[in-house]
Amino acid sequence: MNLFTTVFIMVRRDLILALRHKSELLTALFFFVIVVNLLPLGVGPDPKLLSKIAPGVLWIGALLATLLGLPRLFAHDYQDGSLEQLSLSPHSFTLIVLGKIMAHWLVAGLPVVLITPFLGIQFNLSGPIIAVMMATLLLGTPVLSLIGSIGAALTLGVRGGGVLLSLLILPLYIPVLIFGAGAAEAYRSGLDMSGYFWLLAALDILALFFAPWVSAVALKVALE
Amino acid sequence: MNLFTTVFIMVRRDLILALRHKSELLTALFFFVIVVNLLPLGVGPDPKLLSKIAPGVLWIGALLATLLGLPRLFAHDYQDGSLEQLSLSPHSFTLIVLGKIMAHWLVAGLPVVLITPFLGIQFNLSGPIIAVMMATLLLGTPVLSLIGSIGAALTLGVRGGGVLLSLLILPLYIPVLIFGAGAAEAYRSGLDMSGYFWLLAALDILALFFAPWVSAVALKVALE
Amino acid sequence: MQWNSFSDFIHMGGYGLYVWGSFGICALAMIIEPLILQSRNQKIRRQVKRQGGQP
Amino acid sequence: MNWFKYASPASFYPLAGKLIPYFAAITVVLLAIGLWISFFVAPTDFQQGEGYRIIFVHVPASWMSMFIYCVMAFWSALGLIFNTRLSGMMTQALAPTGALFAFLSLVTGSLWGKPMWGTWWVWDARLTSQLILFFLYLGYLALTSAIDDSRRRDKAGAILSLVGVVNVPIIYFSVIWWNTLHQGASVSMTKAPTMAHTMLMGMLIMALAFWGYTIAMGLKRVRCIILEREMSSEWIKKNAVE
Amino acid sequence: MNLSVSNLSCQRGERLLFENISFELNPHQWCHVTGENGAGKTSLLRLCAGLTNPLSGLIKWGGIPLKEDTDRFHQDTLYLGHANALKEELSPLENLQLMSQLDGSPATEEAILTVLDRWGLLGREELPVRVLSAGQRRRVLLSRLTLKPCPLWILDEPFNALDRRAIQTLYELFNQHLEQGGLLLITSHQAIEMTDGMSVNL
Amino acid sequence: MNLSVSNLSCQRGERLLFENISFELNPHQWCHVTGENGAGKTSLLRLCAGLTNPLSGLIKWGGIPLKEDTDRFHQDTLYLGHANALKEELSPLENLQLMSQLDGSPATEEAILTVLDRWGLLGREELPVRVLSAGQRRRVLLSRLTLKPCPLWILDEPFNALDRRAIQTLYELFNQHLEQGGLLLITSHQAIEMTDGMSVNL
Ligand code: HEM
Ligand SMILES: Nc1ncnc2c1ncn2[C@@H]1O[C@H](COP(=O)(O)OP(=O)(O)OP(=O)(O)O)[C@@H](O)[C@H]1O
Ligand SMILES: Nc1ncnc2c1ncn2[C@@H]1O[C@H](COP(=O)(O)OP(=O)(O)OP(=O)(O)O)[C@@H](O)[C@H]1O
Ligand SMILES: [Mg+2]
Ligand SMILES: [Mg+2]
Repeated sequence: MNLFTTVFIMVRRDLILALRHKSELLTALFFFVIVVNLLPLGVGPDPKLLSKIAPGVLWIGALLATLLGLPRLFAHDYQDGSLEQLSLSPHSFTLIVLGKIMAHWLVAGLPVVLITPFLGIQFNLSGPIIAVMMATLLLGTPVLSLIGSIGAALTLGVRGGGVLLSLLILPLYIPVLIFGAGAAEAYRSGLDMSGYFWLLAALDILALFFAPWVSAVALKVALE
Repeated sequence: MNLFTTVFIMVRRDLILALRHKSELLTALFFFVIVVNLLPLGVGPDPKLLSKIAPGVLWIGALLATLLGLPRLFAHDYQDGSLEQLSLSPHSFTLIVLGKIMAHWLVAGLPVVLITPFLGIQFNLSGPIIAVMMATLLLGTPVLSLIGSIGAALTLGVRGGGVLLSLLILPLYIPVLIFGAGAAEAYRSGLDMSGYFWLLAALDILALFFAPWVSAVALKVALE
Repeated sequence: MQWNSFSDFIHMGGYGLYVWGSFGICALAMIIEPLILQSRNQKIRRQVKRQGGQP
Repeated sequence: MNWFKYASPASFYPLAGKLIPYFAAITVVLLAIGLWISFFVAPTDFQQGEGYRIIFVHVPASWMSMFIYCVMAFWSALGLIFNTRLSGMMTQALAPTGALFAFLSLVTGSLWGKPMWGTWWVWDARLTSQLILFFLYLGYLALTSAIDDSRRRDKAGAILSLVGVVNVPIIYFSVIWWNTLHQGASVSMTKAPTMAHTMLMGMLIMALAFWGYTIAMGLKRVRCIILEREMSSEWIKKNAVE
Repeated sequence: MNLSVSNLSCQRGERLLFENISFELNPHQWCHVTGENGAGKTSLLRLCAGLTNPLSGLIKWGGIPLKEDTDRFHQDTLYLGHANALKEELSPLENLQLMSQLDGSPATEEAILTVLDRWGLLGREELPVRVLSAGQRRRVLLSRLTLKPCPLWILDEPFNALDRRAIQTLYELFNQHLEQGGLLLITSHQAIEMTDGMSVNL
Repeated sequence: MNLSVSNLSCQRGERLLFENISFELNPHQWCHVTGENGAGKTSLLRLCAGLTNPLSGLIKWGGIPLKEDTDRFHQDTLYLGHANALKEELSPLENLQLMSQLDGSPATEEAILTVLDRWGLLGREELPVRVLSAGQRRRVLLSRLTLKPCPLWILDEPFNALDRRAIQTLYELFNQHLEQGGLLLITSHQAIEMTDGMSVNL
């Protein structure tokens, strides 16, 4: 079977499922928006303080928004027996998994990137920093989905899976968080920030090559 | 059937289910710990800044930790048909729901209250503020579970329920967050903070009387 | 030998609480872990004996 | 000598049983020497006074916690490649001890930090990455304890520890960059200026003692795991429980 | 006590499933609800169990409309549907213990073990339900028939996934139940090998 | 192409389910796997579908061990288990469209509608599967038999929840499949009304 066909079929399938109720797409986004908006309520309305911590908070929001959808990544297909059928399909299972991960990113990661400017304005961030934020999020969120899929596969069908998943995955997300939030900080301090972009890109490539494969192996184990 | 027996049976049942794997109890806790620990990685290690935003962040962490367990509150029982059977039981359904909520609090809320001192130390909070934080969390987290159960019931069986739930519930959590984080802030500014405690207690009582009943009604609708 | 007396030793130049705290918790951990393992071992052995008939 | 012979639980079980007493003995002797050096040979530090003696447990515990994670990854790789059952059991036998050392490193470090820096905790690179390592251990333990089918537990645990070990250096360096960029922390870890010869000696001996302890515990725990898993197999019924 | 159904109609979505169904079920009687796939058998049973509300018509238990005395009705009925309502992580023993408590008739461990023995599940009472086979799960569920003493049984395809011997056991329970004055409302696509039943065809 | 199973043993947890099972299935043949609840029928079928690995023994398809050419084997088999593998939110039509794509043999809308008609689901093709009855879901699943042309069918209790007419349709499909040189491995607690089958008892 053709590589792209497989990925395309899966992305399409999972998007159809996600879009069946349009609310699902919007809610992932709104979770991000609400979490970020809770912060001023918690720490007080001082604008200086807020704009100082904004990039970090936006990144943590993105992390949590990605995380929130992860348990569902394979769980539904596992419960109703579809995953078993997918593993029996003549298509490559690794590519099928890659397709699912891409669909997850399109639903959970991309909207977060696109809404960032609005939140940036709320926190009084300047235009260039917002641009930096968007660029790092665009580079970073795919890594989140990719690494996350490993955790989702490992915890599949395991009791308490959702929370267990966070425990496994959040520590692994830390480099992405640091590079992502670091780039904005570096820009603000007038330092060179290209290093952070390269690092994020490197993580992207590394994860793209290994994560789908590792997830597929873990899923096969879960299905036994 | 006796009021307390019903609640007791349900609390026991749900605790048995939650404790089946001890990891589950610990993971809800560690999610809180990790989320709170992500913050410095996002916003930088400046201790002054961190101790300033700590109370708010702890509260948001508690909010999210409660939230994370909410979709599971009724979903498992719904999927495997147990909820249907519970609604047919001769025990009062409202009390059954109350039992489930209490079990949720014991697993998700209480551990968060108990771990707070350690996180407070990490953020350089002083002893008295930590005490204030614990007291407000102790008063506030039951409200979170109670209100949350309404959302969990309303989104039951709805696709994308997990995220939709956050969307419905987080806005309702805002008063709790404001009173809770406000108390610590008031203490730090040397203001009177008993008002916040009374407000939290009032929310507690209000929620205790209405939330289980509203949830029970919503559940019956979901079951039709 | 830098200790003039036993109480000096315990006092640790004002750092007694921290030093003994550190060593104490390590000692505690390294005593408790073997004990837990021992009881786990005994439990499983009893189980084996019960279901295996003769050991 | 055929190493693969010992890859089977049935032949490893008695071997482990024989080795444990030796390692236990080595541990006790080294601990005695190490404690003697820490408290009676090592001189008082002119900067930190007696407080620095914490180093004799803190550093070995930190080392062990990092090292054990690597050993776990090694066993995991072995298990995935050769499909030996023993590897998974070894990984699971080491994890709790590794987590314990990570925890001890954190606690002794904070107990050291309070008198030295006046605070239990700072967001220093090393402290932070040690904390993350502790989280990684907890993740491993939580995952393996949540799965009750042993084959799946082995494989899932192996995958997780390998993914983790690839990430540990990434995490470590990222945390260093994070910390140097912001320059926020008012204190940074004071490297002991010129590590006195005796101090190094004491640390090394304590580290060796911890080594012995880890091996003894690992072997002991792996024996428990083998028994639990192979309870119904013939060789256990015949000779394991004399 | 009898179950009387009068002029019941049921609509799902846009589709009218059935109209003006009436029947009466008295002690010692059983009723077989038949119909094609999708005819509305499950819907009818769920109506009779009080889980959903009818479009029109009335269901009475002992002469009293269901909604007016739900407590007693819940005490008096046992409804087993397509779903097994078992907790996957608990063992059959624990599942039945918890269920019997919630049913308001707590059963002792021995009582449960006796029932499990009857269903051929002894030796599996400590395994998590998750690893049991389809038929074994169904057997655990059916154990509740013995543990909750109540007059009205509403069973939706109880024979599903069961082997010959289990079906035999089930027939024994049915006969015993009917003899003791019980009522039985049942659907099944397999023929029911009992005599003197009434039948409702949708 | 034939399926040959030799000396297969299967262990689940601590329990040895069966040992040294051997049989060979050739084109035009069908095989009925029988046994009590929990005997290991589902486990055997999952082994034959390549979903789990045996404790010992070998399964060959066309003379080649399963694990050595999974791609071709997946192309050649269709396994339908206890679970329906349907997406609740999608309609039967959409479900089958997506599945046929993943099966590597995309079907046109007309083709699918024809099949749905045969299973008596016309008029329901746009409803979400969630609202269908138990038997109707099963029918949607069984529609895949016609949509994926492949020689080896492995079916776990396909008659479950089906009414008379649907069972009849299924038999027609079986006969057609066997005539065309297909192989059929099946479990069922109901007697199978076809001739000349072999049977494996666990
Ligand atoms: C929770 C707190 C702490 C943690 C998690 C921690 C962690 C570590 C780790 C992992 C090492 C080994 C690093 C290596 O060998 O490269 C280490 C070594 C060391 N730590 Fe800590 N530490 C903590 C607190 C402290 C404090 C408060 C001090 C002293 C004021 C301190 C002083 C040292 C020293 C002197 C070394 C040896 C350095 C070397 O061998 O290069 N640590 N610590
Ligand atoms: N971890 C385990 N420990 C012990 N026994 C197990 C374990 N996992 C599965 N089993 C047993 O293995 C068997 C699985 O059987 P399987 O599902 O293949 O049965 P089946 O023949 O398909 O039964 P049915 O007719 O009910 O569908 C069951 O008897 C179950 O109790
Ligand atoms: N929202 C809806 N719109 C249209 N039809 C619906 C809707 N919800 C349910 N239905 C139809 O109602 C019927 C439900 O039937 P029910 O589950 O009671 O059938 P059943 O007789 O139990 O069938 P089976 O033998 O398959 O279990 C199905 O035919 C289904 O298609
Ligand atoms: Mg039905
Ligand atoms: Mg089966």
